[in-house]
Amino acid sequence: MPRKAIELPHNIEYLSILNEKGEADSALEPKLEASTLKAMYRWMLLARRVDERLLKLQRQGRIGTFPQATGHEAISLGSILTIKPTDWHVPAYRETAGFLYRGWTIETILLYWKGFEEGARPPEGVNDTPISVPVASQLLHAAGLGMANNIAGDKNVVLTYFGDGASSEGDTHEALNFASVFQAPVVFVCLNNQFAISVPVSKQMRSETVTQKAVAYGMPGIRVDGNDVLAMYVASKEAVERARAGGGPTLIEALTYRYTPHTTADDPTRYRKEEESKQWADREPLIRFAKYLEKKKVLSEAERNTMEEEIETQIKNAIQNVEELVKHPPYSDPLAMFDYLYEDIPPFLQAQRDELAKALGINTNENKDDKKKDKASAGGRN
Amino acid sequence: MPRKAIELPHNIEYLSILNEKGEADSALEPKLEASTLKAMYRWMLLARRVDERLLKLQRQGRIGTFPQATGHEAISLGSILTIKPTDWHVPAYRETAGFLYRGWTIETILLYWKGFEEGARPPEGVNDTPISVPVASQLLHAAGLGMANNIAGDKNVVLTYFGDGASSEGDTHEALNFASVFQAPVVFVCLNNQFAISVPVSKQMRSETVTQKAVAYGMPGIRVDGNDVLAMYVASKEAVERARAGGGPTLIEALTYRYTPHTTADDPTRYRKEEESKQWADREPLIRFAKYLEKKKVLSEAERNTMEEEIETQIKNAIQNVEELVKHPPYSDPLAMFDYLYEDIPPFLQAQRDELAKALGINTNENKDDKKKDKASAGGRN
Amino acid sequence: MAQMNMAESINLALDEAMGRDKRVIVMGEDVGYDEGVFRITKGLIAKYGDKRVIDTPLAEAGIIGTAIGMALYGLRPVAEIQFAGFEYYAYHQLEMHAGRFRNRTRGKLTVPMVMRAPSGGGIRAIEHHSESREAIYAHSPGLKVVMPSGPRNARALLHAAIQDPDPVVYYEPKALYRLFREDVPEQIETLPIGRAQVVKEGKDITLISYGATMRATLEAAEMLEEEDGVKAEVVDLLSITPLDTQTIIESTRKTGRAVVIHEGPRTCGLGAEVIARINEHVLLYLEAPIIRVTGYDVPIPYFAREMAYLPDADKVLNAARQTLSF
Amino acid sequence: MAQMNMAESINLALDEAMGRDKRVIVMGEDVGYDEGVFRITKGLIAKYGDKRVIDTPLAEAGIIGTAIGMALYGLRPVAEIQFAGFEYYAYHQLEMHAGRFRNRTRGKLTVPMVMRAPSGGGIRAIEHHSESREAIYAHSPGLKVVMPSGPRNARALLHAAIQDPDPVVYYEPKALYRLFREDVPEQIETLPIGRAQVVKEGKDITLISYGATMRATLEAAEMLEEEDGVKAEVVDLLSITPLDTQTIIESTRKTGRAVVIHEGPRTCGLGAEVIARINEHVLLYLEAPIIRVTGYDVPIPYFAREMAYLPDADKVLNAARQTLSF
Ligand SMILES: Cc1ncc(C[n+]2csc(CCOP(=O)(O)OP(=O)(O)O)c2C)c(N)n1
Ligand SMILES: Cc1ncc(C[n+]2csc(CCOP(=O)(O)OP(=O)(O)O)c2C)c(N)n1
Ligand SMILES: [Mg+2]
Ligand SMILES: [Mg+2]
Repeated sequence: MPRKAIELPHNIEYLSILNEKGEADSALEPKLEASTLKAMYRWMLLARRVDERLLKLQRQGRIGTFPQATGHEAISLGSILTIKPTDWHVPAYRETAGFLYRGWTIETILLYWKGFEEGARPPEGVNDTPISVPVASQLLHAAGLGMANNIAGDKNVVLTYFGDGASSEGDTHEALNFASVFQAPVVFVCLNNQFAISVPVSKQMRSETVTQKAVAYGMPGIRVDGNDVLAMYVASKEAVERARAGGGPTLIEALTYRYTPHTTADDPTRYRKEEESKQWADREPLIRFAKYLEKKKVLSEAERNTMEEEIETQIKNAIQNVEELVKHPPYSDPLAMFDYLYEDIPPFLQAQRDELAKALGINTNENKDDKKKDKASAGGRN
Repeated sequence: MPRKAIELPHNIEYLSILNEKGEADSALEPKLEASTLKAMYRWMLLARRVDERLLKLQRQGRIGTFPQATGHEAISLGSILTIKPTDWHVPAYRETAGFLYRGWTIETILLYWKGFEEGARPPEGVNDTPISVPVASQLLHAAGLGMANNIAGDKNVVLTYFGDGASSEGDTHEALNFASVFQAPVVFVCLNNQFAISVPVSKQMRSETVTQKAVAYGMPGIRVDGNDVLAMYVASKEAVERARAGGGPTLIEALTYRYTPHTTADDPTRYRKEEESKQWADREPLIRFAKYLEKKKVLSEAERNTMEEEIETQIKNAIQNVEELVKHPPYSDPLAMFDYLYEDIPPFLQAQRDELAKALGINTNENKDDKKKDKASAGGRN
Repeated sequence: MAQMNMAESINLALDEAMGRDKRVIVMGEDVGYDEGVFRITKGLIAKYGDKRVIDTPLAEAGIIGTAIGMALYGLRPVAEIQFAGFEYYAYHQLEMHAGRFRNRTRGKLTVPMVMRAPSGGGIRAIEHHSESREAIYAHSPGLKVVMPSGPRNARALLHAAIQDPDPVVYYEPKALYRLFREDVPEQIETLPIGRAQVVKEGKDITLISYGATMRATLEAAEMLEEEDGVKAEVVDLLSITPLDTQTIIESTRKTGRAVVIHEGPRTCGLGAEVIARINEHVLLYLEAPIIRVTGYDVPIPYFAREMAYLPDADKVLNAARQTLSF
Repeated sequence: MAQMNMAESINLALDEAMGRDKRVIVMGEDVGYDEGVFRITKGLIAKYGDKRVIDTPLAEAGIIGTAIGMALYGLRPVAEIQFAGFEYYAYHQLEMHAGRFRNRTRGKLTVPMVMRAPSGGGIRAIEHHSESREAIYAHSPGLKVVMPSGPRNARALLHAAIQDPDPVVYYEPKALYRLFREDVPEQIETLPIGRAQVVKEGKDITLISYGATMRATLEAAEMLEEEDGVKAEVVDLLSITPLDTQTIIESTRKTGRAVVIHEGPRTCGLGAEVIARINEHVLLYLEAPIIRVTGYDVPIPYFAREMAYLPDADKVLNAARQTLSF
């Protein structure tokens, strides 16, 4: 056979379940309890409202620049539902729904955007890593966590996220390759929101889909309607189950649109057309899911309104709490910058700490107690 | 269409022309002049004999450790034939045949393995980069050269090489992606010799072929019998012509076997079976091509013997030349380490140069002249 | 002569360089239609088109590696890394190739490229957006490294960097982008790479800094003069590699006292090198230990605590007083 | 008590650590069936299997990045980078994550991993196989950095590194792998990270070094004693981060003179930091400028010229004499 086409034994699919009218494909529709469906809506709504509130706070100068997550709720929530607390959640930075679901408080999220490392401390009881700023870098941690699971003979799964832009980084390639070579139980979710800041996906790559990159790693790939929480749930569940059963990694491409600017510092009118955004407006995940729930008589408008009120109060209280909290140590203490670099502070660093304390006129004996207290309370992995 | 397989519009092929008995598939056989065929054999033979001689020199301690190229001649020569001197040749380190073809003298090659930067200075008249030691890193230069060609509106092509192991590096991914996004005229040749030092390709990747990685970049990919110089020539020619015509990059996977240890420092019996190597012995590129040429009456055994003698003399003379050469400046001058870092030596570096000169008891005024002379003769890109 | 801020003057230099020399190419993440996240590449794509102003995929090694290829080809790429903190993704290309091709090929192949990157803190950014690690490049043979401290020298240094036949890391202290304006002359200026400037003459103590911390340094010098009657000489290094040993030692010889100020971590930072060179050349003239006012050896904190991390005029002032009263 | 060379003692430490602690994992290119290109992982895969001795794909960022993930999971990965010169491919993972997770998560998530890499020149290797850039890690907050100088301390430091709760860069001066043997005790030893050793006492001058250049340094000290009757005190730093300021300044205070010796490039290298700390603490005790005997600020030359680049006993001796006669 001197010249012939090579057959690629691949498993590359597309999945959508819920259309824009809120109609589900009954053959594919997952069987979920009414209470679960209701809770799903609530988590997504909470994430949405937190995002909107963060925007206001940012405009008021009460938090720093942040990347909005509006429109990405279904991707994060649909997938996070399929893992256990002991599984690992390795997010990028638009997984607000997932963070909330995993127990990150609104207070913690606020602390992060107010510029405190304390906002990057994962809650107890779950295996989460915090927001990862350098795009793609977290994917290797996910691969390593999955490899460690196999070495330890455990049955945990790792769920990780990255953007269409992040797919261009070498780390993404290395992570997908390591995970596939070692059959690590990792589900890689690519949030393809079609933009990396200003760069459209068509300039980010020449392949028609992110999904087909799975072929390069001999792993299954599936492209999912990322605005469809049911499809996200089903695709993730399959991938998570396969991973847990020793079937190795999966690449999920969740197709959506970045409805907002990249961050609060971005002005998308510079590089994309308003019309395009409008096309996507009807497809956004919450409206569609609300329609579905209404049709199914799981959640009425009145119930939604009650939810809205509860959430409003919840967010308001969190803001109040945090704005009080940061007036006190350790938040108000700049010397805290020295206290968690190494398990024990080495002499040269203690000297720098003392130097800064002196410059700021702080009595360091007080502070040391705070640190000890805080350390003792650290649970989880440490 | 809620759930369906995604069709991948890809162009992934396999090609072989010359079988182990030296029989060519007449439909695919390239029409080459007898003189060209003869020359091809000679270049490959020269590369082989240089490689064997280097091994002896290494064993005698007359050069340092080096990676053998035996068995990789067809890949390098079959592809290098398809580009012009003004095109760019961006090699890895097993392209001895290509180096020789492009005008790198045996002397220069010897200088390299004797530990002189002078051995990495490309010859005049061709656009070559030297051996690239950090695997995969050269692929980005190739992509950049191709991008530059497009920016300048030129019609040059870039031919570059990497190993199956190198395919795991992030740089490989980034280079393939940049080249495809910008439709850079780059032909990427992966020497899949099935080993990266001790690691077999099955542990390097989970994909069945390197070729299918082309799908991830929306570029054509072709798997070629890397021991078949005619197939390498045909596949490369197609890719080079497509690139020159504006059709963008191609990934060629050249399948061969690493017949030798990784380098002279390696002991492959630690990690692979002798039987395996034996299976591949019959497939090696020179014997097969010799049979073909004999059948075609292009090259007789007698002519081959004459070639052998000429080559032997050629190599012997080169060794003599170099061993004399290195006794004199600039080779014998350690201060040369300072002379090419920047176009002009800055004061702090001149001070370090003087410091070393003093330590070695060298009169620096003499040396300066040498440098100037050498610089004036630098042509090419500089 | 026009008043402009540093963001504008860097933009001007890019525009001028592209206008003069067709080989100059601007590339990086979002440098095209978005005109750069700090608008440093404003107007360039409209003027020079998307062949010469290139929005790249999101891959730093890709950016630097292909820029090296372009430079080998004969272009003069000016590659932007969106934030200096992400350059580590590409460090292997800078170290292994940009800084070595000329040396490796004995002058045959050269890499006349510029890597621009906004560096430093003070803009309330999130993690990895405030790093200042010029010392890493200073420890990497074959690179040149420069760092402007104001609109005028920013433009002049960028022209010098682009014209330089060797690879130059051009670090932009982003806190200064829009902090102040100054006169920038009509005509293109260049500043010689490798030369520091004495920006204020004095006789009692030498304050040595560069980049963003020049502001705090100059402020401290004024306070010293007003409050203590001390005349501080202020040196703006401008070039990190080559470092202008001569200017440093001449000033220190004269004053006998020095403080070195920079944002990057202290250990193995530029301050150490400055002290080492002073020690080597004019030790006997020193009347007091040289104090380093620098970032501490921790990652620059998230922004709630970053101001405490950064050198400021008070810290410089205190260090100077400590030196003076030694 | 057994006589062994450094390659053997590092191998022994790995074996011991894996034997004691199931969480210890060895990973890297060719560390498994090939037992490492320098045979440092000899026998490990046979003893501990390919789940704990992992041949990875050829990707340094992949190695370090997945090692970070493993450490987060609770394992204690010891990741080998085949040659220190290739670590730049992974530097972003070390800087952005290994050194930051504890700090970032306020102590919740930690990265107890070791990166081993053979460093330095002198073995007639090709380009990129002889680098010594420990200063880069010293300038990267959150990492610890150690460098043995002989079989015994190599084993003890490796145990300390593996047991350390934070990420440690363990640089192996490969020229020493098989250079000499010494007694290594039966029982497992650890050396405290952050402490230097005075390996020879003296009163006239302090010679400060670490890693491969300790040999030249000790040789020079002997020559000084024999030929000049000078008693040099020799400090082996062992830890690069944290650097043992105390030992450095105590010795220099006593002798008043010092030479710092290392292989890496001079500018912003460890020598600069040592000098800066001496300046800060004991300037007034100095009787002569401290001389740096280091690699020059060029890439370490291809091997035909590398011996001229490397510090040797003669260079140290000359520097010491210059210092003594200042
Ligand atoms: C390594 C790295 N380079 C650059 C940046 C700056 N940056 C932040 S987000 C972003 C775009 C990311 O695009 P994508 O991966 O598609 O994710 P999205 O923001 O669209 O969710 C860039 C360039 C970064 N954070 N990390
Ligand atoms: C970045 C980098 N890491 C490690 C090495 C050490 N090394 C040299 S060759 C090699 C294996 C390369 O395998 P492959 O790419 O298949 O090429 P081959 O040698 O088989 O031709 C390794 C690990 C290197 N040169 N560069
Ligand atoms: Mg995106
Ligand atoms: Mg190979």
